Amino acid sequence: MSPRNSTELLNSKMGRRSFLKMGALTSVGAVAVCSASEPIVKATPQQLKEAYPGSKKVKTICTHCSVGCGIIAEVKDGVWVRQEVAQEHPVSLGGHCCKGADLIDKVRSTNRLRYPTVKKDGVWERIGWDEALDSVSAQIQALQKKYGPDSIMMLGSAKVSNEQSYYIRKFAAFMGTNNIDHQARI
Amino acid sequence: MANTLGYGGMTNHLGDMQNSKVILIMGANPAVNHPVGMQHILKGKENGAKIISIDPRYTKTSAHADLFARIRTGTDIAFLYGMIRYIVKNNLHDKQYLDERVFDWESIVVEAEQYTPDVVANVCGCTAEKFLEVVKLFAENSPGCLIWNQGWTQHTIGTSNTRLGPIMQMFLGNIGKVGGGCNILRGHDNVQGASDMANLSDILPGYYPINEGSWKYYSGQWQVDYEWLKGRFKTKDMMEKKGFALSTWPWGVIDDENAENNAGTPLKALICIGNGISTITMTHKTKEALDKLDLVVFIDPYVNDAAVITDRTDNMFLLPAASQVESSGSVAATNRSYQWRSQVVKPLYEAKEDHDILFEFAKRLGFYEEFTRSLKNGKPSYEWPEDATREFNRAVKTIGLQGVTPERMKRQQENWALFDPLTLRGSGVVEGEYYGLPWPCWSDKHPGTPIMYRTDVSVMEGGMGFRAGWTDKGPDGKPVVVAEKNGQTLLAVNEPIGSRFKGGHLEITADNIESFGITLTAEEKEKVKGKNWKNDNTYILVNKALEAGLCPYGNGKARARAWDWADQLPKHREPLHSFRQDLVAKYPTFEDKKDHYRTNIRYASEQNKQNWVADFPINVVTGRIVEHMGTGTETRASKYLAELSGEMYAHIHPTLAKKYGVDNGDMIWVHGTGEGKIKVKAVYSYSVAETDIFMPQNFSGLWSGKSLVDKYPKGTAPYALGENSNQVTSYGYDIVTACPETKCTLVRIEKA
Amino acid sequence: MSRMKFYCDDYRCIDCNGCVVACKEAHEIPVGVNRRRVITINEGIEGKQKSLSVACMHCSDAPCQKVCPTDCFYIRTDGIVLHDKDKCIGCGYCLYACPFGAPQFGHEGIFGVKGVMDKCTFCAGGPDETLSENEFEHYGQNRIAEGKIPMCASMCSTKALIAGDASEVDKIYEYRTAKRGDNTSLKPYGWEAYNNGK
Amino acid sequence: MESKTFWECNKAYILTALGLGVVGFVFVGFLMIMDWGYLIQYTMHALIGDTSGVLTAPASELEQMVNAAFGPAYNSVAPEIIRASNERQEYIWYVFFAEIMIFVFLYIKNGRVTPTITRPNDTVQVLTSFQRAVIWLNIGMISILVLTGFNITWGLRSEGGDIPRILREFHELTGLAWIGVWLVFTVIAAKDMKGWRKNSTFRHFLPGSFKPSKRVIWFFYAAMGAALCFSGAMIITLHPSSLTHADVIQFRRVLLYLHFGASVLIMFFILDFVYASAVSVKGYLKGLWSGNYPREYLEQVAPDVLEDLKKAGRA
Repeated sequence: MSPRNSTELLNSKMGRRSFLKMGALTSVGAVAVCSASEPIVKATPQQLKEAYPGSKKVKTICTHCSVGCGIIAEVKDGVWVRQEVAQEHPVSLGGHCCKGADLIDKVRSTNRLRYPTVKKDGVWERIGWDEALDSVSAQIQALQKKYGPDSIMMLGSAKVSNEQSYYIRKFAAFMGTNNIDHQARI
Repeated sequence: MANTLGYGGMTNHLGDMQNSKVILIMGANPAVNHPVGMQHILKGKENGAKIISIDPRYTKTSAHADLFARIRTGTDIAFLYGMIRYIVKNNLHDKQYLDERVFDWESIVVEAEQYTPDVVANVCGCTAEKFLEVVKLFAENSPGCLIWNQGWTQHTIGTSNTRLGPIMQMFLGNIGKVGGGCNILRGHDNVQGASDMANLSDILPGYYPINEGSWKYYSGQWQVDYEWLKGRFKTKDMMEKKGFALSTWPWGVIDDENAENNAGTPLKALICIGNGISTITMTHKTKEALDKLDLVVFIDPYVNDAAVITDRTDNMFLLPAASQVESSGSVAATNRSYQWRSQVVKPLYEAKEDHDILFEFAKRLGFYEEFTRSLKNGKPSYEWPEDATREFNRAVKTIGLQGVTPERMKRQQENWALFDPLTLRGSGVVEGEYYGLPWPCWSDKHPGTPIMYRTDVSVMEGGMGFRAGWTDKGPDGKPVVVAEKNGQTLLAVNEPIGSRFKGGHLEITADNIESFGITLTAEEKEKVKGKNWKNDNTYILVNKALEAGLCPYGNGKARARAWDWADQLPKHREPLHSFRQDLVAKYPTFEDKKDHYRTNIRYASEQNKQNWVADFPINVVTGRIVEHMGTGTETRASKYLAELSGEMYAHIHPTLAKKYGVDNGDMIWVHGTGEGKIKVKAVYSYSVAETDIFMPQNFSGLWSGKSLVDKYPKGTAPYALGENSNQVTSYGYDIVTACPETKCTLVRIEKA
Repeated sequence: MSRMKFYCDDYRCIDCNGCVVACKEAHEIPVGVNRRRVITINEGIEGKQKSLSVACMHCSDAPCQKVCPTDCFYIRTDGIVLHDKDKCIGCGYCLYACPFGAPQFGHEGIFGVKGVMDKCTFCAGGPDETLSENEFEHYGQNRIAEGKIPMCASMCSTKALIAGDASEVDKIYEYRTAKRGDNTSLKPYGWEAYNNGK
Repeated sequence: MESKTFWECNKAYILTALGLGVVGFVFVGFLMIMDWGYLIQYTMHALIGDTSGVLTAPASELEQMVNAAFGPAYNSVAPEIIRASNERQEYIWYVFFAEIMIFVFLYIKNGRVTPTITRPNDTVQVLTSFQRAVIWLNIGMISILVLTGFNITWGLRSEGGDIPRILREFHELTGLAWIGVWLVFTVIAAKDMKGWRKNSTFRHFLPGSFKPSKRVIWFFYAAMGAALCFSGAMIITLHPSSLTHADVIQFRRVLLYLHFGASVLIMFFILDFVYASAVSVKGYLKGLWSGNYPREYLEQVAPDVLEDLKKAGRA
């Protein structure tokens, strides 16, 4: 780009005066006159290049509403680097609302729950997975023994996959209760 | 809806709306809740469709409608009956269609008689002229598509709404038609799938009822002994009894009277997997329940906001689950399409995938081997998620998931560019398949059913009649064989083209299959002995039926009258907290219902407790906003979405606000009919009626004017916090599904 | 000569903010800076509610360029107006000159006063080396260099926002208005109509 | 005083107003493309609190959308901003030329007064340390503001970059800090005014009394300062935000224009200050620094100041 082009603009009376008289962006004719002296910078030679060479494009489905928009995630070295446009998805045709466009935030978010946590004496404490699972399981067993299997309520999710859903239902059955429900009820 | 047509899924698909000539959107706001679905509606509009929006609010969808009618919340039935009455009176109904495919539609006409335009105007609160304009526009254009959403289901009479909607459509012959249909737009990304997979207290995967036969069938599928499984339950009765629902479980904790419905015990522990429980009504009761429980476990990628709402100080576990993009599997879109969701990245931090957490629990609870036996299916190890997909392919026969194999889904995902958005039909390597193999997909050769109940295509191309599987007993009290009423048969009169058997027929069983002109070899007969299409693991019955062009579930009539329900015909009933007390006597609600999802639910006694509207003179409509989903646990944690919509508000009409001396931007207290109260910002808006306020349901993190941000574990608080509108939503549950009443709520407001 | 243009079809825009977030997430823009925004007028008034997504319009005679004291703007041959953040001093004159409110200023300078200007780049990066890390940091993705259309338009949920060569955009507009058949093509959307007071 | 006519009393004010009027007329009439009708109406609207710039209800949906999305009436103020910021680059030299001409004229007319000092050690403290601090802070800050302001105006010469950007940020921050100094100056300008207070309330700010020609400079300095402080502070406070853009952009444009205008005009009075302190009287500058002046200096140049100090018992 030429560094002093605005000086040239200022010095070219014709261009500037015509600009002043027309005010702003009104007359197409004046624009043409104006652009004769306008600095135009040629784009750098562009060739089709990859922003993330060697990345893998993973096709997946948006996790928000039930329209089921396609998502293409560009993954490089195990990191989701960019959300691409699933232009060819037959339902969404690349479209997203603000939530879908923000899907990558799931992995970028800084306020995810990072490790098992338990509230003990009014404070949150970090614990290990094994400790958490052991403790919960033991308590479940104790409750089942004392009050029967129907003392447990399970809430499944409309956000997990069918496979997980199927196993959540199966889990409830194996726990010996029909106290299982999910968001279809709202 | 399932009780009317056979299946409860959306009948058509989103792209099909481009073929419609008129689209009636009632109790739905796709521009906000399904923005990408709106794309197809708007394209339909460009193709000449008229869009009608009926809503208590002038929504973003209404802004794109050709016609908008404002009605009072919870009066859809009166409106629909009025439409039916007009349609019949003016002879606009498709009589041939009704005769061939609908059982007892005449009683609907009789019932509709009372809903004259003036009655509709009185009940719904719109003018009779407006009503007539709507019904004319809808009835005179064909095909017409009907869209609804939670605006219909979240009522005490939600199921009546969802029955009458399809019935009205059938009067116009719009079901089973390109560009027609009843399109219920689901909420979350996999509500359809989680319902198909029966994360529900009243069914088993594939909508198998929880009776002995189904449990036996599933013990077989899970490769466990039925007796062993029965032994896991307290009693056989409890095994076959509907459990608590998402909306009613807090009452199972708080009210001891419900213990007798629940095998003598109140609820003691809650295991919540990815569920924003503050979106159900009366959050302050949920809080009370959470406070009282012995053990609470939340399994979520983000901190569940219920964990900070409760005041409990002990024994509350937060287990980090992987988010959906860190997990793979299939998800069902609103149109019954199963799409493959690939894992993008490995679970972050210490998060584990949900099924892994369950497996870990199963190990510790001592049933891991039984739990994963069918997953391995004889092999030494299993491959997640494909083996689980195969497992439900095998198990879920009722809705035809046999053909939805992981291989096909992955191939479709690979080649999704080859599908036509308008018809969802594939070409090239996926030639003939429909995108997402919308169920029923009867076999791995079947292309899926993008538009249900079509009789103008053959069964192998997705054609079918209505399901001949109404209930155990016919209206005459005898088991359904070919039940009759006034000489009317329950079986359809027509059939999908290419069907070798003419006319309607019952579902395919080993006993009746040969009566439809299908012959089985002796060996095949032996294999399927005593089986029917729903539990025949050899698929012989289904495949033979398909060969003959018959739909495995039979070819019946849709039920306009559900003879086994409290309301045989859908009836308008005023909400429990009605804005029109004068109409309560004429349209009273149900009698109190005991043991409804193990809870004793008040109906009439709540409605008659007091003149609610005298003390709570404002009607509340709650709904979603486009930036947030559910409780917003995920979306409010996103900085960009929180920036766009970071504050709870109440839309209030300036005229109403004037009455209370509330200026734009003032804080107001909203008091619900329960004890809940919230402090929100009043925002002037003309979108609400002068008697209403609107509040988004997506906020949480403030509690009656107090911030809960300190109660989050360090570094996990979302960016946007707000009052939870469900603190003020009223008591009330659907008579059949126990869906909470969120849309008809009365409140009083005062300036803060 | 082709010129890149945006067009937002107000008959289709449903105020879902998809474009806004798509842009921010793609370019990792700080909170408070909105290269693109959605405006709704007459909210809730029957028959009058309209939404529109606006960003830099990439003017042929960009006033921002005229007013910039350090001359940091340049216009590519395809009409995309870009600026050089290394030159920008954040004076804000471009904001006063811009008819569309496109230039944005985050709080990033000393004591949190406003920093250098940021605006829509039509996803064409900036003067730094194409597809370099530096370019991404300053201007976000360079999708044009990759042969892709801008993020906002490609992620528009209802395809209201169209981006591309002016003649192509025009074709889509003509097609849609012809289909709608409501003579909208006779009602030009733009400053000329505005100046005529109609 | 009683014997003076109105003209004699107010000559300085009238002449200054006339001079500014002529300059203003030339600018407004021949050089500006601002829609003055709009600006006047706008100012009236702004005074009653409506700064959005929407003066008439929109006639069409399009206009309404434009108002909501982009801000109203682009063509009334913005082209002037574009013109002004361009012309400043070029024409501000002429302004300086005119100012230097005035400078030279004053010198020729008044020359340089040189008091004869015979007793250099007999000094009187005229300026307290606070007064000196204010004066020197003002000098320092104004220098910074002028330099950093020119840094923006003449950005083209520096071609931008980090240093000019930091200087620009410094301009904003210094400007905010200068508001305090300006407040003191406003008080000084109002000192000893007729009808203000019977006795000089603000005497301790600066001893002596103003001659009209002196006071008018203080006045205009304070007034232009007010315009600069107000517009500058508002421009910084009404930080550009996409959500409020349409509501404030017209206000900001007008404010920026005010800033431009005031900054050009205040230069006259700054230059007068330079003349007065550095050239007009020998030894004045030195006293500004030390605060002490020889008694003889005061006797010859500023007897009123000495008188004041005597009354206060400081001399």
